[in-house]
Amino acid sequence: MMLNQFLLLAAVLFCLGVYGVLTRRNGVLVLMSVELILNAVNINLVAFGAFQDNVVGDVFAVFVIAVAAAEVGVGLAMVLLMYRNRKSIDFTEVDMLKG
Amino acid sequence: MDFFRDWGLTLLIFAPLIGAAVMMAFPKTDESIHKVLALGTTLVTAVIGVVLLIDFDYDRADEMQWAVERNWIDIIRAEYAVGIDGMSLPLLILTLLVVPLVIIYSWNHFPHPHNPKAFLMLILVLHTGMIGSFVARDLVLFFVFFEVVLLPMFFMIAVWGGEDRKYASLKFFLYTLFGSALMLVSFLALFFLAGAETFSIVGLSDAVAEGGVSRNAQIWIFGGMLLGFGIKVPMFPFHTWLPDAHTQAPTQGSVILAAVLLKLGTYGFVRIAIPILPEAAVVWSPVIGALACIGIIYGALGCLAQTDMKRLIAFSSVAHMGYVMLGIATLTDWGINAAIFGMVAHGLITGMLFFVAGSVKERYHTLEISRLGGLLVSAPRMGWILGFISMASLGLPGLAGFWGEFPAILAAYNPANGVPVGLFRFYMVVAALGTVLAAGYLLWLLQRTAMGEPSEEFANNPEITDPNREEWIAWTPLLVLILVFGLVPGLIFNITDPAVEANISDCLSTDVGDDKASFDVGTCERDGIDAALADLGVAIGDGE
Amino acid sequence: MSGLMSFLAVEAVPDVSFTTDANWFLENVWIIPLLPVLSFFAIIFFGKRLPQGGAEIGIAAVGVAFVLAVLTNIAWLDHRDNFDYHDGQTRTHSEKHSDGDDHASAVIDVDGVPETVVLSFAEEGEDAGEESHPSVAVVNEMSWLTNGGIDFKAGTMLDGPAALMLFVVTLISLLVHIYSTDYVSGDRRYTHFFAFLSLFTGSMLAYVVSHNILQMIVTWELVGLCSFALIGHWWEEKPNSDAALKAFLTNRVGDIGLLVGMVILFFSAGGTFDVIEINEKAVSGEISQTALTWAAISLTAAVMSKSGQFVLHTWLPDAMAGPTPVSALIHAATLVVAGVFMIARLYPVFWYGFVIPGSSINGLALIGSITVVFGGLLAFVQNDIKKVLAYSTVSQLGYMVLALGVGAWTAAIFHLFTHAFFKAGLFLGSGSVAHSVHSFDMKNDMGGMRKFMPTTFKTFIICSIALAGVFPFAGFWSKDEILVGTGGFGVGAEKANGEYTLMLVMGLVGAMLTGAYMTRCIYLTFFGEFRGHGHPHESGPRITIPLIILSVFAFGAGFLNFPPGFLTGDAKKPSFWQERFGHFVEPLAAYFPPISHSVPSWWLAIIASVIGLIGPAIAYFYYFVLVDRKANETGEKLTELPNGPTSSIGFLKAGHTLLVNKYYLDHLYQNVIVGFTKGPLSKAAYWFNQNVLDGVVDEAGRSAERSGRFIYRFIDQGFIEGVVNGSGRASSTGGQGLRKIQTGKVQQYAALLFAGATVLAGIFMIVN
Amino acid sequence: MSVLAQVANELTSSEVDIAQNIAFGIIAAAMIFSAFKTVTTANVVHAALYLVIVLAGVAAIFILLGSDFVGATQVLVYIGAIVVLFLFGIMLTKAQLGDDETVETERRSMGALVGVLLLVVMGYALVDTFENAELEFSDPEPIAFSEIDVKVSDVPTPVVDALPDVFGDRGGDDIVTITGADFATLVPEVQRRVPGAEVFGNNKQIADSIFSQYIVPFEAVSVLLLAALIGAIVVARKE
Repeated sequence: MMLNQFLLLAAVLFCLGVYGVLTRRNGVLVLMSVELILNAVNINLVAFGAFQDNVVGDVFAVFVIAVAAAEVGVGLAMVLLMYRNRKSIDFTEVDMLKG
Repeated sequence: MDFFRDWGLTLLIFAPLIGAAVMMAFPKTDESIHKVLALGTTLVTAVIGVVLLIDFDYDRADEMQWAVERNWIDIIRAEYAVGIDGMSLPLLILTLLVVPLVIIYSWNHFPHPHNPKAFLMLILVLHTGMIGSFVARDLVLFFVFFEVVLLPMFFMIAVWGGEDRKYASLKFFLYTLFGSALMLVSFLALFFLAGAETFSIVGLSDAVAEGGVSRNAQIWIFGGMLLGFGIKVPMFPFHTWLPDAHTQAPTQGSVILAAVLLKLGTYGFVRIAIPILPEAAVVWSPVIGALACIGIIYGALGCLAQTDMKRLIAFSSVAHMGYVMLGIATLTDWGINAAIFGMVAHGLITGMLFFVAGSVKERYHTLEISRLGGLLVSAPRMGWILGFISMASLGLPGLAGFWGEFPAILAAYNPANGVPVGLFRFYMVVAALGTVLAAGYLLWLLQRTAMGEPSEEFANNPEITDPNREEWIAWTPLLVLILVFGLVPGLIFNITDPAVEANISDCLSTDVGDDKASFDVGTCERDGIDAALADLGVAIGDGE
Repeated sequence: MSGLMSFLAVEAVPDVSFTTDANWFLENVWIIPLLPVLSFFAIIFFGKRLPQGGAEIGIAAVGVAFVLAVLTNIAWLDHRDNFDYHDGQTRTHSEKHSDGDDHASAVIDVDGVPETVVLSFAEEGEDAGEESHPSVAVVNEMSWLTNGGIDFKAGTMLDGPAALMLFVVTLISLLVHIYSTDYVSGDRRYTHFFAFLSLFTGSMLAYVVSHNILQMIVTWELVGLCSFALIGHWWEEKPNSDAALKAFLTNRVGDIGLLVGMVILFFSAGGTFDVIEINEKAVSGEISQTALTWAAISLTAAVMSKSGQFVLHTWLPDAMAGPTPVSALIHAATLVVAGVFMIARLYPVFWYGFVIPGSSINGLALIGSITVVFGGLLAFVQNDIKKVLAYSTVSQLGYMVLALGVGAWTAAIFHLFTHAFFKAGLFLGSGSVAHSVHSFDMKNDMGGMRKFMPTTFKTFIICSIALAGVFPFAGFWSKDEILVGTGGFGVGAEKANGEYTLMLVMGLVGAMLTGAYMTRCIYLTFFGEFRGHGHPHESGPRITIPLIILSVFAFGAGFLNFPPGFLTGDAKKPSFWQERFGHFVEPLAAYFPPISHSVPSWWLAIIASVIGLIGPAIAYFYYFVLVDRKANETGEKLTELPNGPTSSIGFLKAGHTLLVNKYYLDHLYQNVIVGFTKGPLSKAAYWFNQNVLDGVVDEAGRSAERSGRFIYRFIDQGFIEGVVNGSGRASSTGGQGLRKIQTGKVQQYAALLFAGATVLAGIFMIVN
Repeated sequence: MSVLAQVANELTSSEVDIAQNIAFGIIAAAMIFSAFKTVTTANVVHAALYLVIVLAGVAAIFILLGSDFVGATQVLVYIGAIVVLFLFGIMLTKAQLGDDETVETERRSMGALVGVLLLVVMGYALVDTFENAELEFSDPEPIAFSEIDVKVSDVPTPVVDALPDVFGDRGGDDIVTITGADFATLVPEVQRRVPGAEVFGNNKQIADSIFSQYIVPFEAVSVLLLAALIGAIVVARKE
């Protein structure tokens, strides 16, 4: 197998994830798109691990999964909070960062 | 001692970060804990600085001491290489001195919106960046620290600044970021073109000296660095971020900005740009000299037009850094020694001026020069301090400022081989003219703020008092050092000279001229003088 | 060319120019300046807590310094006469000059045998034994700073002029200190006054014993700083701080010349600051003529500002805003003579730079002679007694510069010496009067003071006579020596350094003016009816005793340098009691040019005395006879004739107006130069900064933002069927300036982030 | 013994390669389709379910790459926990079940542009950089072997060829004993074809790495998880 086929697959997933992050209004869907991105990264990690013939990639993939779990937990908590405060989880309405 | 030789600098760099991390653990309501922690951390670094001063081998000031080299990012050949030599020691010590003093000064003077925790943590992060920049011997490492400095400063201005802080901070940030982008491009170009597979300054210097980079490429690369460092200095015409940043920054930010941050640019020139690319330095030096001279005159004129005390001081920085740049442009021992002395002196003096301006602002709630007056009556000691530092700032001999100016002027008379002599003599006269203007704006400032009777608005105002305890503690070391360095300039010159000679003269003499440029006596020297004087178009009869 | 011939008779000079092996006092002369400097810090930090407010520290320090200075001088006399040189170390100038023939002073081989030209000066003018005992500087140095791999020293150098100045400065300063305890008692800043008085003294002392030009620059500026602080002592009033600023800034203008000149000397002497080395190289011709000329011109600019020479003198009268003791100190012994002393110190530079020997005019002499006359004229129209004295100082400094310009080095230093006493006496005397009437205005607040203040009156008269140069007071001897030294009309036999006829004429005119304006001043102050208010009375002993001491010196100081041939002996060969001053003060070493000394002329002395008396006579007639008579007739308190010549005769009136306006120089400086720089020029520069430079930056930011918005809209409208909805419009129209980019939309940020990263990555790929 | 390793036991390496490639193609196609639907579908619940397919595909890819442990973790954590969390999130925020056209912003073209640009750049970079990089799986290290009796017919040919002493002179016996000493003489590729050899994936190495070399990140991640746990509670709880 070629290394590239995995990497390209990951790239496609990544870009789809980016697309999702940029276009989705629903907070939960944005988080899902983020998961896509993280998974793309994981594929890369594992593929490179296999390519280099060591386990570092695997180890970090595991870490990323753990971090992703934490991220989803906090992210969903925030979405819930937002929902409770504004009765909506539309990200386009979140513009408190405006200068 | 061996422990410090191996770990001292690393400890120095990361101690503030550790301090900041510890501070993070405490809630922000415990202000006193944060103050003690921050002060303690900086004092620890200061103590390491003292150990360094004691352990430093002054006979070998031209060599890197306490040097450490470790692999860092192998894939791009970046190393964790740090060390101290005579050129960086004065600036490092200046940093280690100023930051604790700033924290002491802040003790009860936190600017609006208060929040000491965040404020002090930013200062500590800034501290790491500044220390790192002065000890780094690897371009990537240097760049990282150089950039680390940027963000805390941005937040300091943007959060704790004056009314127009958003504009000022953004301008500061974008301007300097633009500069560092160019700088990074230059570094990368150097790395790829030199093909030395290293980012170490010495390694690149050797690679360039061996002819790894074409002359044209060198000139372009130097141009990039000139912009990058020049913006930080700031050099005319890239200085416009400075008055805004200074005016809007809180006092502490202004002090650190003036005392240390501006030096990163000039330090970059003497540590990186010139040693690596001496040939290009010779080509660019007339341009640097011209910009420096314009800066001197222009900064002084800008000062004369100011109505705000802090803005005036900010503009005076442009003029003073002009002398530093002029010294650098000469590419001689004298000039670069003067530049380093000038950096330290400017750090002490302008830092002090900003301190005083901050305290004046706190008492008068304004810095409008026309509304001030009679400081010597209302707060005599403060007035005397202002007088003292004004004198130091205008380059009065016997105080530190003079030793940054005069040797630079002196060096301009006889720049390095390959640099146009007649042009630099013209620069010399312009720079000397600048000293008059400097006296003009500073004394004028002194007259309008300190002398005379206080205006009705502020007469008998109980708020206007002499310096309080924190201010005395923070100011005394600076004032004493201004005097001591003025009387015994050898304290700095003797340290910097061997290092400058090793770093700059050597590379210049091998690359540019046959022999050292500055001090060769003999016929050629005198012919040079005559020829140059004749160049100026004045023929003098023998009088017979 | 007979003058040239005699000039060529150069004397034997020793190879060694300095020694480090001498009397303890000569070696450790650094203690003398150090004492007042330490006293400065002591007074600043502890003065307020002491019963006398710090004055006692200052007096003690300066007193000890004075005693040390006297001892040093005694040691110097001994050193000068008895220093034993090692054998075989004498070398002649001719040897040195044989390779440096670009100087006018080059040896011309008269008889074909150079040795015959090398006639020792001692053979002609001094005891034969003098030849092996020339004045040799005592040097004591230590490392100061390293630069360019060279260790630069700081240290002291003591020779004749330095020893002399130590004595003069400490003496005058001590008297001024004592005087001030009464004069400024009860002042709001009594302690600070004494602190800066001490520092002032210390800086000047350090200046005169400076061993290198770098040290000279440092102390020169310190002297300027102290004058700034003291002139602006009463800074609450704006005119005083203005005067202080003016003094400092004018001096700074001259300092451009100082810096440039010193830099030229440094490099042309091969990278040394050492005074002796520079001088030696100038003498031996190692420094090129061009460099010397440029250095001399630059340094002359510094002298012009510091020593109040014409066109840059305007700060000096304004400096009268300071307390009177300070004026006395500035004018007699410190600030203004610093410039003169610098010429004396670096005399070879000027000597060769301006080609003084054998010429009849040069820049230095010209400036001096103009100052003599123009300064003297200005003194006539002043109503403020101190300003009269200030312009008098300008004029007298002109004499010194003139003397140096014509090669009469010894005469210049001698005049500096005598002038110090009588001018200090005059200033302190005027202060004594003003202290009693609380004003300096002669016309409105003085008159008839001789009745109230007899001691002050007497000392003032003595000092005035000395200033006017009446035989046998001090001023006579020194002024006469200067006039002889010019060699105008061929006086001074063939021993003059040149033939400076114009200078001689100007000097004579100056002598006439001096007597006249002092007569006017004395009449207005001490004679006629009292025109002021209150009840004036004689000052206390702390004021009068210094006056008496100074008037004694004003009378007797001239006797130190009787011209050779006076009363007894040959005019070409001074006997043991003649020309002692010159003998001890003038260096006779390799670092000093081979100047020659004019032979005194009886005729000139008599003519000068007569001319010098004509002026006072006219003034006497005008004031004491005409004005007095008119006053008696009308019964008014007159100070001038109501229809005097200056108001009735056209060109005199014009001249009067010109003088009252001080030749309009102040207008030029204040309104034209300073006004232009401070006003339009700086405003223009700032406008340029704000609108052009900053404008470019802001414009760059704005256009970046605009183009970003443009692209954004383009993409929006190009790719979406539909309209930009509300939030899109909000993002494109919100905010001002660069802030507009921040819409606050998280996703838009993310889009920018990714797009930016992509573009960067793409660029990196292409580059790579 | 992993499924794949068992399959691999039976096939030669080129045969394996083809099989793997086919598997990869199928999985990848499914993943890309599902991922596309995840980010485009108007139905929130559908999006979550498509995400499950993608995540499962990722797990399959991991296994294909020989990282069984990561694959297992992926299934457990992602599909088992995270997706459930998402579904909870959808329900708690009362998302519209069924199609909801408002989930998409108006910036679709911009997103598409950015995504495509990114893909082009990354794709180019990858193709340019790793054009010929091939994945070669080293054989997992056998960790234990005890004496075993095997049926000769069960033993793959390479093993028989490699152990002539054991198999050569067996005298028609159908059962032979392979000792630990015999096993140790084999090269790893052959070792793992010995029936009954306990050949594992890289689990042991992963464990070793995590608890020695990467202990600090591991601890950091555990603290992070704890922090996230507490943080999520703090953020989401009602005041």
